[in-house]
Amino acid sequence: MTSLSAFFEKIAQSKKNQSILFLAYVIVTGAGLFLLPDSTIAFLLLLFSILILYYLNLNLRAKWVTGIVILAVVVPFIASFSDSYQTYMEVGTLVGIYCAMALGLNIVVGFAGLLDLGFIAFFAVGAYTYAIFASDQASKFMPFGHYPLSGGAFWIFIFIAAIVAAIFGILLGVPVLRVRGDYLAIVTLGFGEIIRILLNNMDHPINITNGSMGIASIAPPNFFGISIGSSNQFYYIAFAIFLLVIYVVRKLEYSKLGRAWKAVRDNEIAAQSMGIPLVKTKLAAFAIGASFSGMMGVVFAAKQMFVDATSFTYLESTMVLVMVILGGMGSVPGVILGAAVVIILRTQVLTNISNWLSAMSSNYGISIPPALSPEKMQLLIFGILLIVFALYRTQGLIPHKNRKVDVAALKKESEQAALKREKTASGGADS
Amino acid sequence: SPKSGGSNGKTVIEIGSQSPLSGGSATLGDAIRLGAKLAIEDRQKEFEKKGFQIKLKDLDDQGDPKKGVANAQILASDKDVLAVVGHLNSGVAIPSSEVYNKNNLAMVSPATTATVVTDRKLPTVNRICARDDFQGPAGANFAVKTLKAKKIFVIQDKTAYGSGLAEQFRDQAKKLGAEIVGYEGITVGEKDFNGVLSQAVAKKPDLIYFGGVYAEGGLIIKQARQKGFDGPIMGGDGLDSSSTVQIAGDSVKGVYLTSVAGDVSKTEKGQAFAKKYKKEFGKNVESYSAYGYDAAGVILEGLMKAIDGNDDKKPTREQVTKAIRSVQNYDGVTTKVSLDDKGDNKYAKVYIYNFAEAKYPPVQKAEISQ
Amino acid sequence: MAEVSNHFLEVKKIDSFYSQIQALEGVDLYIDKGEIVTLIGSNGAGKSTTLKSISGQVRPKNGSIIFDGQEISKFQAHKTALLGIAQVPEGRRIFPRLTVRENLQIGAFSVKDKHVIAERMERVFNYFPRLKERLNQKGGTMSGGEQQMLAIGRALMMKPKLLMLDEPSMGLAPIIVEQIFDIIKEMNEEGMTILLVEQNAYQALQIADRGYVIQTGQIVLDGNGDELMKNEQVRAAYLA
Amino acid sequence: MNILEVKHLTKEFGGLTATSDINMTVEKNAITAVIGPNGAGKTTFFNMITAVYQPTSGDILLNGKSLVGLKPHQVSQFGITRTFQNIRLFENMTVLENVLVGMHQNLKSHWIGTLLQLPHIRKIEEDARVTAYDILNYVGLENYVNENAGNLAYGAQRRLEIGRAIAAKPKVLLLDEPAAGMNPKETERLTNLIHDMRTKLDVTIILIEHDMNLVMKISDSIYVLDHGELIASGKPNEIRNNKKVIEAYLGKGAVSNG
Amino acid sequence: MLAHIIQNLPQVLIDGLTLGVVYAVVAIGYTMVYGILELINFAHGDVFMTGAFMGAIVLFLLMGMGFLAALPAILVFIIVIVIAAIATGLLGVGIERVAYRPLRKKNAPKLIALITSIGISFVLEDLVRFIAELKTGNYIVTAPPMFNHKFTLNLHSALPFFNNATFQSSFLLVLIVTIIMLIALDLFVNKTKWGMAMRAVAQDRDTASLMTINVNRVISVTFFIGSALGGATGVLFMIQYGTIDPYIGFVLGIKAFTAAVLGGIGNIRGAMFGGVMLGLLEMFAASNLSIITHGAMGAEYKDVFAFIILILVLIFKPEGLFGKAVVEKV
Ligand SMILES: Nc1ncnc2c1ncn2[C@@H]1O[C@H](COP(=O)(O)OP(=O)(O)OP(=O)(O)O)[C@@H](O)[C@H]1O
Ligand SMILES: Nc1ncnc2c1ncn2[C@@H]1O[C@H](COP(=O)(O)OP(=O)(O)OP(=O)(O)O)[C@@H](O)[C@H]1O
Ligand SMILES: CC(C)C[C@H](N)C(=O)O
Ligand SMILES: [Mg+2]
Ligand SMILES: [Mg+2]
Repeated sequence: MTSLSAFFEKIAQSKKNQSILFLAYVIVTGAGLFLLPDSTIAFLLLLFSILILYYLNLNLRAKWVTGIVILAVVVPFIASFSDSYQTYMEVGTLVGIYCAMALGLNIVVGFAGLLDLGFIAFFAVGAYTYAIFASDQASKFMPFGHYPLSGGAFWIFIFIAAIVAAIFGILLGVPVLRVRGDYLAIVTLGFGEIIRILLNNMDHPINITNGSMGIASIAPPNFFGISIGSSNQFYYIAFAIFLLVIYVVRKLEYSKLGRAWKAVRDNEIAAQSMGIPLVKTKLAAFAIGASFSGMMGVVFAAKQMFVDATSFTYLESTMVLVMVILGGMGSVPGVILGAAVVIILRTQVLTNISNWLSAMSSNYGISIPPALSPEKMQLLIFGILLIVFALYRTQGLIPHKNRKVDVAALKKESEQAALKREKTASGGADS
Repeated sequence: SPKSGGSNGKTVIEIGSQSPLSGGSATLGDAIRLGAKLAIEDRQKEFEKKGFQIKLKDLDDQGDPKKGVANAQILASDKDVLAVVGHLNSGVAIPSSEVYNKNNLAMVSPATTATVVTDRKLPTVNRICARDDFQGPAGANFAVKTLKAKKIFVIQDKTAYGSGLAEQFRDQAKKLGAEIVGYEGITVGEKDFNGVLSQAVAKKPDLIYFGGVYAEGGLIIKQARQKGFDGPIMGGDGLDSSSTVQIAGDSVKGVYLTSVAGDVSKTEKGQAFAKKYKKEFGKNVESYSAYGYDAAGVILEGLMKAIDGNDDKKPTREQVTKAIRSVQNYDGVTTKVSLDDKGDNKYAKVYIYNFAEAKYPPVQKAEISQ
Repeated sequence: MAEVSNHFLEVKKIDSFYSQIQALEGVDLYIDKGEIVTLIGSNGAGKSTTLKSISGQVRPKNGSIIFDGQEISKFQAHKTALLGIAQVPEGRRIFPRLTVRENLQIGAFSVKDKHVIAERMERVFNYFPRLKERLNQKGGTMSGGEQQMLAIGRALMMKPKLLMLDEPSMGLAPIIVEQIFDIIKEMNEEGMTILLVEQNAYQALQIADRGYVIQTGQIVLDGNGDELMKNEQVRAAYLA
Repeated sequence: MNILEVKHLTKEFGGLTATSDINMTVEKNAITAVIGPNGAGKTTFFNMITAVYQPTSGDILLNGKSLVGLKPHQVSQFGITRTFQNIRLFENMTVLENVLVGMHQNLKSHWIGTLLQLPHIRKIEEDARVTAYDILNYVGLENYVNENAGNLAYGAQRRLEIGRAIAAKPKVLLLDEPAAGMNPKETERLTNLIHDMRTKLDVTIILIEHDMNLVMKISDSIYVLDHGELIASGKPNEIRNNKKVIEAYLGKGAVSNG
Repeated sequence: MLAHIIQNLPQVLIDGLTLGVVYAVVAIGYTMVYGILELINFAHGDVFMTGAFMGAIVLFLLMGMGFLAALPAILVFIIVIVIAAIATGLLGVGIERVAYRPLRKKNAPKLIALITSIGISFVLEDLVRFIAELKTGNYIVTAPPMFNHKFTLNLHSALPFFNNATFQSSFLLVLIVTIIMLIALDLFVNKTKWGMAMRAVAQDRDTASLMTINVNRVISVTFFIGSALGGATGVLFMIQYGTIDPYIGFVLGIKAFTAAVLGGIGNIRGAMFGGVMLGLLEMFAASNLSIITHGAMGAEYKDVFAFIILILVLIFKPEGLFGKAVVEKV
């Protein structure tokens, strides 16, 4: 017993051993997926390597590179042998989309402490921005231009949508700044609903959004002449934006702005008294958070080739919020994991469980009354899982931890700096 | 890895089905699924002779567009699935069919009526029922010409189906010289429609038209009656369900509806179907049971043609798509089917029913062909 | 094996934690009926944690606490309070959105008799006339010192058997500080037992029968007030 | 030279006059104490200077410029920072981060620069951490750098508040009962710290305190409030013996021991 | 235009009031739980829904046993509403035990309770749906009609600028019962010690327990009352509208929550007022928006209208209509 744990400890201490074991894990699960191409479990086990990677005691850059290689090369390559390739990549795309969105919301809720129940509105804004111009919808109200725009416009629209969503974020922020705490929650909820209802009704007097009919036949993006239409292609777009978002979030988290957000969250009055402008800081959180959603909205619209208001309900907003809180408010890896867990649960695992249950029941001739049929139990199972997660991981799946600085190094630097000051003060006489 | 090992070494071909098995219109959705199931069972032998085994892969779209799209991905990525029976709701069919089309997967819908479904001219998208620009105007004709309504108040549920239908109705009614005294939207899922109705009743219309589904429609009927409106109330196929009667109770008397589904009990063929259905599943047929059966029938017909055209080998999706689109004069239990270049059925009909009593099914008043 | 004690309150070898961090390590102390005992120690030594452990706000991991013959270390805070232990918490902790009157009333929550409540309230007003002037002001808008008076008044409303005060003089004007110590003495003379945590060690030791010195979670010294005041170590560490 | 001038400053809460017609002039680099009974209006006075409350009437001038009507963060940027009587730390941030927030207004690092990883911005951030460490060292918290501020004991939190405030490099520093919750020994250390700050940081200090030892020891001048009104002002010795002050505030034996 | 609006006003008021009092009582459930735990109890709407279904079950049971015909309707009603209220009250207490109390024990961040409440909400919706579908094959349940005697307020003859207004006897029932509940609750909270204990627990749980207050018990009682009121309102809803489904709680919950905030969350009178006001606003918008905007915007914008008013109110009075501005002492 003890020798076993000692053995593990020894492994855990050695970076080399860790890397070898990790590599072995990737190879085994990769082979597993290769041999059992339709097994969701094999797919998930392979993805699980990312989580393991996160906990490995390796150099940060190495982890990043490995992670990116696994997600961008290994997983798609192995999955491509499977019949479920597109399904896997679809799930991957959705995970990417929602991760970015959850990271955006995390800025607002986790960093700045502003409870937002209408976050999906920015996603909607992004999606409609692209949908309108990439279909012939725009020609119904725009006096100039030829629509649909070509698929090449997609790339520009990612940035346009980021900006438009940011503007909406500020529009929401301005009235909201006076209200606090849970009052804010309801205002944002109202804002989200207003946006949704407007999108669902702006087909008259001027037809801007095509109302409840939605906008169909959205042009697929075009990448140097290649038309992008399948999930494995969208996967890379979502992945790239996701990486960009992580970079931004990571950098901001420990920047001056990031500290200002957290200070405002912890104590508004003290933050102001330290020279932090409330309005600007909160608006920045809304705008930056919203812009991530906006970008992913474009990807979503292009992928679906159809948008309508039903994709942007209040329930969707709460789902994004669930990802953030479940993952661990303020914790970037936590939020990513939260988003991945929720999406994978909802799109893959629950369906699989219910398919499996139905198969069981028909194989063994157990007749389940249709009211209890497993495919209808997804929400129930999901609800129970949420409760269990929350009760057992009260701080989130990966709780937020403040970054610790290397005190010894700081001390050394501080001493050196002091020495230098002394030298300059004494005119640099000696040495 | 194709699942070639069906029973006794036959090649498996799957037909997908998507309809709401849970949610507000689960009754109708289940009817489609069961109809399709029966159709496959009925023709299984023919396919077995050629070395194929047909399986139904039935998924629940929950009446939710997102779920429909996700399921469509699942179907599309399963290489054995060669066609799909579905959807019930236009709002779900429209986005999902974008996915099918991307994957060359043919869809035959038994029940979606919105014009956009086929107006996009996607080669994979077909339906066997009538369109809302047929159903809506047919209703308007009946309302204005037969019921002599001069002032009409229109309510719709702001969904792709409800508002599309209501719009078609309104435009035709206007054309026929009726005055539209109001055109209002309600929110799906709510239970109190008194606000809209007090406006409606105050305008003293001859007829209230509702574009939407029974969950709201039933309550609108009931609440309008409570407000003292005793004129005719009319709706589309969304009201064609026993639930309308359940919800509205006695108030349902004097309600008219257009439907794209015919009453199977009218023909011998239909009666036989109803019997068999009852025996197989222990349930009475719903309005869309036979349409599920016929939609699957069209697919099987096309599939057989594709197999024949491919030297009895398993056809590709493209071949199946083409074969289905070329189906002509297929004789189903409830409707004949000839698909045109958009995927619409030339033989689709609209029926007009009236609730004289609080009982389902209502009485058929007219049957209108194109 | 029921724990027994000859003392009014006895704390036996308790260890208390804040999640992972250990704040108390085998703290041992006792108080006899009618005593004033003071607990001194520098910042972060564990004084507040000791009081919280007794009142049930922090549950000690090991050890026992016996009050009036009962083992209370596993009691929920309100149960302990019902036995007659009141605490004036560090940082005052008055209810910010209740009025001054309500704050006082809630101090006597377990008392049913309205007259008794009214009497006690009069007495509190006698000590702190400022509270009477501000009966309907929200507790949270009172000045720091006013809140401190309110917190002490609230504890007096309970008329506890054991009163624990966590830095009662903090934020009070010198003139009021004197008064607070007078009140403590008065209460004690009426039979109330008192456990006092004070930074103002000089004054605390002056009125205390006995005292304990706590350092990084451990009791390092104890003795009667005079002894401690004369102790070189104590003088060096806590009395300037 | 006068750095801060307060003219006829009045604040009313509903019917209650918390401060009434207060005048004060503070010389640059002086240590000024504001004392008075509980509820006299001292904290309210600070709140008005830092724009947490807007005065009902009166004016506040910093180097001759009026501060009335500004937002709290603007006042801070003009050079006045404070500590709070009811401790207000950023409890879920580390001790170091608390100080870094204090440095907010002096850091010239825009977030866009951060995103672009501009080298000089990284340098600014690195230097800031070293400075923050120096400040923690200065206030005696060098062993708690990575601790969450909320987990510190009361006295340590007070020192962190001071550290955070001086990180903002204020011209005028307002301390609201900095010694509350400290024992005499610690108060002595604090006294030295305040002294030291005045000379080393070239800052003007106004402090509210009930600890008369501290006040008498370090103040250049003392203002006494009672019921919102200024009842006395002057050098420590004058105040110590002022009858009114003794009666309203000090009591008999206040400054005797020590 | 104005004439039209005025004509319809009596009817709009009646309909708005009906919906409004329902909002009000459900809003109180939100406000009470919020007031004590500072937690938005997302499951509360579903507790309301469960109450409606429990009422339906009792009603069907009574009907099956033949009581419905034998007893006077009002007695049946009282039996139904009391049983349903107690059952939902207990359900509320159970939810608190399972989903919130463990979190409190672990000192979890406030927002994590949002997740458990959403989880509970899904579970309740699905469970109720199962049971309903199992029994009836369809989850939309229609209750046997009760109290549907129709009244007409003959206003037109007396005041010719008004149209006549109609309502059913159930309207009176809803109004009377909710008013009784509201008054009783107001007395309970403001006139008994429990009320003060609740507020104390809300503001500072630790310190409240130092005052001999049994915090868990106070919280349980709060959940019981809030949920029982919600359940009773569910029964009223069922009787008024006749048809219920497992999702009524979701739709109504958002509105009730909005109403609670509009009035000033944590404030019981505020919730009452907010609910009634929201009901009236909505009804007014649904019947008049297209008249006011000449058809540019119709009834479908009623929620936009309501939310805009809400946002405006909060901008000018950030603490809600009845909430008192909490001046933070610095
Ligand atoms: N909530 C908490 N979480 C984590 N650690 C804590 C918490 N509260 C106190 N501590 C730690 O426990 C130890 C004892 O703290 P305690 O508050 O009991 O000290 P104290 O003697 O009352 O000090 P002070 O004189 O400053 O009030 C300290 O090291 C402190 O950092
Ligand atoms: N927001 C407010 N609303 C109502 N009254 C207030 C408010 N803030 C302060 N007061 C009152 O104004 C008076 C002055 O309060 P202030 O906090 O300035 O006193 P202080 O001199 O700092 O007292 P202490 O020494 O006790 O901290 C007090 O009586 C207090 O109750
Ligand atoms: C069941 C019906 C309401 C479906 C409808 N015909 C539609 O297209 O959505
Ligand atoms: Mg302490
Ligand atoms: Mg003060």
